[in-house]
Amino acid sequence: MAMEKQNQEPRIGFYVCHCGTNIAGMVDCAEVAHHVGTLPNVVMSKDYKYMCSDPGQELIQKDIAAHGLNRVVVASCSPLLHEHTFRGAVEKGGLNPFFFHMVNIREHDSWVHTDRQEATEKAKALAQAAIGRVAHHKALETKRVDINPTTLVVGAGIAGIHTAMTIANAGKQVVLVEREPTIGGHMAKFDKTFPTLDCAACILTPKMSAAGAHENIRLLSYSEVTKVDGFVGNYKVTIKRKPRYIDEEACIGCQDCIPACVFKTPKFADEFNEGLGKRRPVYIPFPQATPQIVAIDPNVCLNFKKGENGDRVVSDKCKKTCVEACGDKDAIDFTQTERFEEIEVGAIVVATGFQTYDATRSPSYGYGRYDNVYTALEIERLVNASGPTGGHVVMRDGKSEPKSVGIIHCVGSRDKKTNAWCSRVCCMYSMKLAHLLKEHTNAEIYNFYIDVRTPGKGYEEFYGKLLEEGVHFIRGRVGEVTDWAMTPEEEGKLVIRVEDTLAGMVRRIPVDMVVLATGLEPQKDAQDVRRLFNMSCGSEGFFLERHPKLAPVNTFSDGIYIAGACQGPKDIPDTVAQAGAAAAEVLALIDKGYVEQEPNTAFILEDECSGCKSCIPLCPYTAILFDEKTDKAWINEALCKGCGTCVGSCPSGSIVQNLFEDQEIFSEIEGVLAYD
Amino acid sequence: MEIKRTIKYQADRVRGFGREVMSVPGCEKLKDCIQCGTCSGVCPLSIYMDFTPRQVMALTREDFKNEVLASHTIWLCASCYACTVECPREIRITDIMYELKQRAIHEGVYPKRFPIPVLAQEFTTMVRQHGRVSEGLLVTKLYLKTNPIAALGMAKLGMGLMKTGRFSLKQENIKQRADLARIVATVDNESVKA
Amino acid sequence: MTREWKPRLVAFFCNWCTYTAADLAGVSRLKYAPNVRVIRLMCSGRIDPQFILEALAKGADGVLIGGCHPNDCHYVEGNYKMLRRFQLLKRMLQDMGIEEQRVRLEWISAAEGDKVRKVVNEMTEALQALGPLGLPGRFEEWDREVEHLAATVQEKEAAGCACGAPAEPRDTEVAHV
Amino acid sequence: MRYGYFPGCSLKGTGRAYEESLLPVMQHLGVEMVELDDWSCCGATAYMAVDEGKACALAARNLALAEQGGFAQVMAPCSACYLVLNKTQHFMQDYPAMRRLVDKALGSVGLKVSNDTPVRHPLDILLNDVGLDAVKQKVTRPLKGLKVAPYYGCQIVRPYSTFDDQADPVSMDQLLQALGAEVIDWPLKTKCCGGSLTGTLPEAGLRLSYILLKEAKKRGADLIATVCPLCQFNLDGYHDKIEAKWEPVRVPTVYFSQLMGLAFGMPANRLGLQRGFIPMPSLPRAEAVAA
Repeated sequence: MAMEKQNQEPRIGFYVCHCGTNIAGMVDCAEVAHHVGTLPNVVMSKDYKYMCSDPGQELIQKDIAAHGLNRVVVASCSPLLHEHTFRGAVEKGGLNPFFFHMVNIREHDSWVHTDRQEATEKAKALAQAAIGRVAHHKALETKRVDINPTTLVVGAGIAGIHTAMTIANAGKQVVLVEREPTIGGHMAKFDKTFPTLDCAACILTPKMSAAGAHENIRLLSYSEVTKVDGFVGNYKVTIKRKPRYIDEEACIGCQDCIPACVFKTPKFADEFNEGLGKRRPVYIPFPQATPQIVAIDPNVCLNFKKGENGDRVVSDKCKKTCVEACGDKDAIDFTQTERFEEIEVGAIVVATGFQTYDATRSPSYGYGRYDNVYTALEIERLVNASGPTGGHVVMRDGKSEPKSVGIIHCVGSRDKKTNAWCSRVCCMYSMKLAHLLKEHTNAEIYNFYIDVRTPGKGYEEFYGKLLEEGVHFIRGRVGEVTDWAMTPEEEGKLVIRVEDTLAGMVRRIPVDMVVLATGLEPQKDAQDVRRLFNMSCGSEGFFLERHPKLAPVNTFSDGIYIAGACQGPKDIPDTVAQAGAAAAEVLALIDKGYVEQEPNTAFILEDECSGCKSCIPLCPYTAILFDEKTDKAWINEALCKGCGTCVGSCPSGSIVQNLFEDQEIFSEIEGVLAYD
Repeated sequence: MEIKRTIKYQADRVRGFGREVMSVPGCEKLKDCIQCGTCSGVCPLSIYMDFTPRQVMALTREDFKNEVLASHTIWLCASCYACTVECPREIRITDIMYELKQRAIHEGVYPKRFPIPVLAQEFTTMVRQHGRVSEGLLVTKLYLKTNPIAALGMAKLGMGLMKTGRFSLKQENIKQRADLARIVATVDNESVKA
Repeated sequence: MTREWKPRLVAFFCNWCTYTAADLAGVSRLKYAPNVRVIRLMCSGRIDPQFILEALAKGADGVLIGGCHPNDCHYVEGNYKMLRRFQLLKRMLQDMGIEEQRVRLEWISAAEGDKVRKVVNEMTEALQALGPLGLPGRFEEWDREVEHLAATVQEKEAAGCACGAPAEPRDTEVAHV
Repeated sequence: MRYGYFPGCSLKGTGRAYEESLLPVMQHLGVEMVELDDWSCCGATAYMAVDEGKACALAARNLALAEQGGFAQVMAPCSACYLVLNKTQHFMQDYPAMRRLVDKALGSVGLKVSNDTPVRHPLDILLNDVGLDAVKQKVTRPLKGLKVAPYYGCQIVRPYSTFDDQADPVSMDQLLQALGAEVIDWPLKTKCCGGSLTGTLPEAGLRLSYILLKEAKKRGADLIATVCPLCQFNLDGYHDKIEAKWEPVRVPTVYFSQLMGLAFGMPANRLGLQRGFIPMPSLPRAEAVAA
């Protein structure tokens, strides 16, 4: 029996990896191998250039056979990277994969230390700990868990839509949740896309309506995820359906109610147009909105007017003309309230996007102080034919066209005082807006940049095109935008003061309009969303991928993936590529049909349990139960997630965690301290 | 037409100068400069400088000690801190200017008869000796040392100040001048040790 | 020992936040003191106070515990449960006369590679200033004392002394808990 | 409310009107200002340019004197003093080597500095300790109809903004409004006046003063209110030169404390208002409104 073989005296094989020079450059690998070779139970000890390579893995397999090894330790990189690889190699060599332990001497040693002797000593100590530990390892079986084939996609911008469509096209069910009344996200607000200048709506809206109509997609707009329970393959998700005061089934999207509203002229700031346009209390964000269902804004609708004591007072000014216009469709329902719905899914893709930097945080550029300082997103709406001015670029006075425009790059990007990162898209969208503004107004356009970054297909060529069009490019981060004049030509203008760093002199440039190329930053509730889905955020606040290169759409929680700008600033092509990648990961998971769970669960030694029950309230998964007949506690393995909290606090020491048994950890402690 | 050759050879540098400056408290972040020009853009005096503040950062980092210490730029800095506050890399440019001024004075390379370094030195001498600055006396000394003719032009201002009771040639003194001298001597002593 | 004494720091890091942060420190090539030896656990909630005592008893000069920030625990609230135990342990260590700075608990998220560097360096410096804890040596000393006392008691008993209880071995009692 | 008062050299010289107005105004509000015994010059911007270590040690001597005198807080009305004392504290906190140097230097004369005595500006104290309501209560002659351009200058908000916004400070705006004045909004309120360059290098420094005066005038200001003796001097003292070079921009520049005194009903000559070159033309108007 395998079990017997493995319970024999430990025969440990040890391997230390050079990782090229990544480890060997700072750790004397031969010396580590030599030292470990002298330890008890070690039958062979080797150093090798790349243990994770095929020959490296084969080496382990051959040695298991040749030397009768029953335990293997590899000292190389982080177990989070290659533990899986080496367990596989050990298994192929005929051993239970859990007779393996990995020592991290790269991320935790060679990369973070500068003294070769110290780093080598540390590697020896860590290896010695693993040798002590692995002797206590036991054969374990992994548990298979079935995967629910339905997927939840959170956020329906271009990333979420593309992910949902890809999964749905493969014949799998998707629930697509969007918190706004319409899907489409930021992309729906853009006029054109760079560098091809094709119209954003023309390429996005067909995708939006296809997603809305897809037989495998259940679209929940104006909804938010409020709770996530469970684990990979079996998540239980609670979704809040916010009241839009419209029966979604009954509304046919005729929009007859909108002009019927008692507000004869639209008077409330229109979010979709960045507040440049106005809407009524009953509205549809934009003509191609998906779903084609109106919404009623209770903050401004007279029907929801609150009295001084907070009670609803139905104003007699509201004639319910919208209800009248709706007629026997009877879709308007002022009594709607928040509803909660629970769904079950196997995988989740988070595609919650970004928000743009708040330009008032950079007061020297005068946004909010001077009328004609705009954000880039406002200009997107201003040049858009379906925007608030029908595509006429006029300034806030409503009539004059700008004759000169200054576009300031890197507002809220590359600035340690606000956001330190490069937002990746601003150079390109600034050039796009420069082109569009020139096309619409023939104004003199000045771009103020720190560096022009055009790393994309056709991007550098687009820069060339702009130069040919006569757009000015001035290398210098603008010092300030003010409205005081030094010369007659500056009277009544906004004056940009900047060092033209290439000319090596300070310039004052008067313009009619200033556009701030605001950067991309995490959504303001990113931290809440992160907690909801048990993800991590990088220091800048974007969601953290499992590995920056090899697992860019995975998170540290299995079954939860990220796509698009919630992971970091990116343009549309990259967002779509990442959305496709996330969909592929989900499909791979669903298609396999099951996941293997790490067998690091806990169990109770019945004989030793004193029945004190102190472990029971500690378990966040209610996996510990109490058997009244035997007066002992027991653990439901299916519910246990393997944190070990109960183990650490059992007064009688009668709970054991697989892979983290007390004896294993004590040996590790002894090991790290034994070496001198 | 007079032409001037401006090429710089590696030998024109004073190797290690940049590193030295960057090791001084407050000057470390010069390493992070991305040459965006915000400092020059917000500097109210950059328009009078021979090198813009941004160029001073570049020259310092690249070891062009002679060029930097001889430049007018460091003496034109009025310590308004606009650059320090606006710099996207959080470089304390004003403090770097102070450091460069100190070095220029130490090496005696500042422009002669240029009133600003003279003022700085007269000021410190007065503080060291008396503990307080007597503005009238200080300004008078300054003009006599740098530009006696301009002093005549300032006479009207001086008269006005005297009339409004704001001008005096009396030297203010603190009581514990000996303490002051000992503090200064201790700092000197420590600097020599370092 | 011929070599110069250097502080020995044992760290228990949770898999999801602090261990990952230490990986990030590596990937970012941050440099910190080599005195730390990390032991990985799935959750800081797994940390049994015995682990900390064992580490000190086996020759560590200090112990560092790293877990997820409050509300960020991968297992909902293992870090809180650790915190509760940790408070009790601190009191006990105080009674044993072990300096407070020798055992430290830090919340370090997966993104805070630099915090790993900072905390390890700070702790190494603090331990350097405190000097060796030297519990293993002290144990030997205490063992000798107890043996000596036992021998005395035996002698006295043999001599027919009726006083019964031996002289109070004050320190030893606590130290062997 | 008791503060160790660090006047600085200017408030005893060219800026004496600042002290002459601040002392009675603060006293009227129940704020006790006790001049530090035997204080020495803060070093201003000049000393930093010559020797950082000495500059810090000399500035720290004053902090030590404050501690010795048992003051929990120091009030430094001059912008340069306020900055230098704050900067010294920051340097000592951020750089252990500087801290050691200062400790050693002060130790040589038996002084010690714990570096935890806040150095505060009168505006900060007026807004956050006294409170605008208390100020309003004392106003007997509101400055109705007086258009004031608040001018903060550089060093009280930069580089350390401890009590107000760095780019758009509002504390003096609020104070002036509490006095009943009309506040002019202008983008130059934290721009440099030229500092010591106005004296040493007039071709550069003077232009900055000119721009400030010109813009204040253009926006209809009756006067400029300032917090800094050097700014006041620059904006007040060089009108003949500015006129010779550019154009007349005769806007008077006074200390905020002088305006407070006026609003509190104190006579102008007790507030040092006779010391300015450009007289305050609008004062009768303010009185007329009050009457």
